[in-house]
Amino acid sequence: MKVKYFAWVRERIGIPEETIEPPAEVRTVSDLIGWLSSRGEGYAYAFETPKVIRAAIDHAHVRPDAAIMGAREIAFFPPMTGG
Amino acid sequence: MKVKYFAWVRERIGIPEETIEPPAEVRTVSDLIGWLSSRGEGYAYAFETPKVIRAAIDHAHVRPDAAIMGAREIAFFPPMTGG
Amino acid sequence: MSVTATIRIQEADFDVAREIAALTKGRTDVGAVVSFSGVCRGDENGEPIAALTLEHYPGMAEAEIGRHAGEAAARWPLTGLTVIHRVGRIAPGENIVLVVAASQHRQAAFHAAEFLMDYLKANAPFWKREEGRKGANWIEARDHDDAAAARWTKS
Amino acid sequence: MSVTATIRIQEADFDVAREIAALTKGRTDVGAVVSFSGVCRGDENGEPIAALTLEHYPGMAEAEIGRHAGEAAARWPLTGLTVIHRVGRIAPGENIVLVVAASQHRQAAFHAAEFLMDYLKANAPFWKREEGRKGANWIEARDHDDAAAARWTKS
Repeated sequence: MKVKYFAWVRERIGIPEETIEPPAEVRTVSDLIGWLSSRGEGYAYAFETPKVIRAAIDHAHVRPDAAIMGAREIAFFPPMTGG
Repeated sequence: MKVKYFAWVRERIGIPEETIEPPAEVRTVSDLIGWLSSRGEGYAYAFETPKVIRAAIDHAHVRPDAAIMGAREIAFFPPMTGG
Repeated sequence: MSVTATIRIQEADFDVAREIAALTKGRTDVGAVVSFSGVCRGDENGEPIAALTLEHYPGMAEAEIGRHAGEAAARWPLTGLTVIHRVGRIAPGENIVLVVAASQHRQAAFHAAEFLMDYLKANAPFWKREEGRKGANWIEARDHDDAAAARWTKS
Repeated sequence: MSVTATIRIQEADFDVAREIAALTKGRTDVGAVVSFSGVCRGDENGEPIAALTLEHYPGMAEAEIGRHAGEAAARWPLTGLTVIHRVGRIAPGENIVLVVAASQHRQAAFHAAEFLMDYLKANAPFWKREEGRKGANWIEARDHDDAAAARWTKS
């Protein structure tokens, strides 16, 4: 699946998007944050306070307990500040 | 004192304004409506339903029981429909 | 109240963009601008109309709008406020009234503009006459305009 | 929902007057038009800023605004609705966002515009970075924006 990062999550990880293949036991958005955090310093820094991280699956906001199975695109970003 | 009429109050009375000298016992806006109504058919028609008539003394909305003493200009008109 | 409201009653049309620009141009303290334009519709209670004619009470109209503008400026932190009300004959599709409220914050701008429109509808001395198929008729006031104005009263 | 919302995300500035005209020109069924312009202020939390840079999530931003526009059109009787959000570098005094809501009735236009702005602030995937004296910083979300959006939730 494709993962995208925005704003300071993108800056901390250092890349805007990548394709990942997490193991089968990574079932939810929250699991995925934990798994990504273990991939390196930038990831750990980006996800150091998981409760402020917002996530979207296929362009729709989701909660941390949302299942990721079947997702084509998952995005992580800080709280939004548009408008 | 000067009296002004607007919208259908003006049309029914037939003039936009006039100067009047009501007797001393005409103390309130309500009294004045009664006194004016007795001045002719047009006045009686304009004020036939006193509760829908709005009044202003010197450019400020007033209630029927407002005293008219000292007023320079009293206006009578229907409920407003601007905006 | 540090803001000076611009209030105009005129026969001529107005230009929304120019009025917005007048409250924002050359400034960097304005974060939100809300404009309300009231437009003449081609029907009234389902009946087609050819035009409206707006009558007003000169002197009182300016005073009444000025009082409400002052109250809006006292209740919300505004950086600018403009109210323009047209009078005379107005055809369907033409502008009738404009309120522009500017502020640092969006909610102040929204609330001030809505408050002013509610008060104008219920309290400003203007009267609309419609030219319809059956001749000219004065438009009747609607109770819900009084109710809309009353909801801003502090209890 | 009979109204089709116009939604644009663009680097270029917008013209409020042109967007209002697009919802009213040649029509006689529109009685009220509310526009909200969000403008870049020259300070953020009391500190001067040189500019903002707006990042967005292409695809999701359009989808999210479209969902909210559809909800507004379902909740209020609108005759037209336009949302434009700029991205890229924006200097103080420049426009950031525009919402225009048109309706037969003023309260529908006011409510729809305010609802959309509240939802955009809290839910649309845009992020602002400020260029200040101490370098570039991402602006933090404010809790009261979430609260403003939440008040529209039907209970």
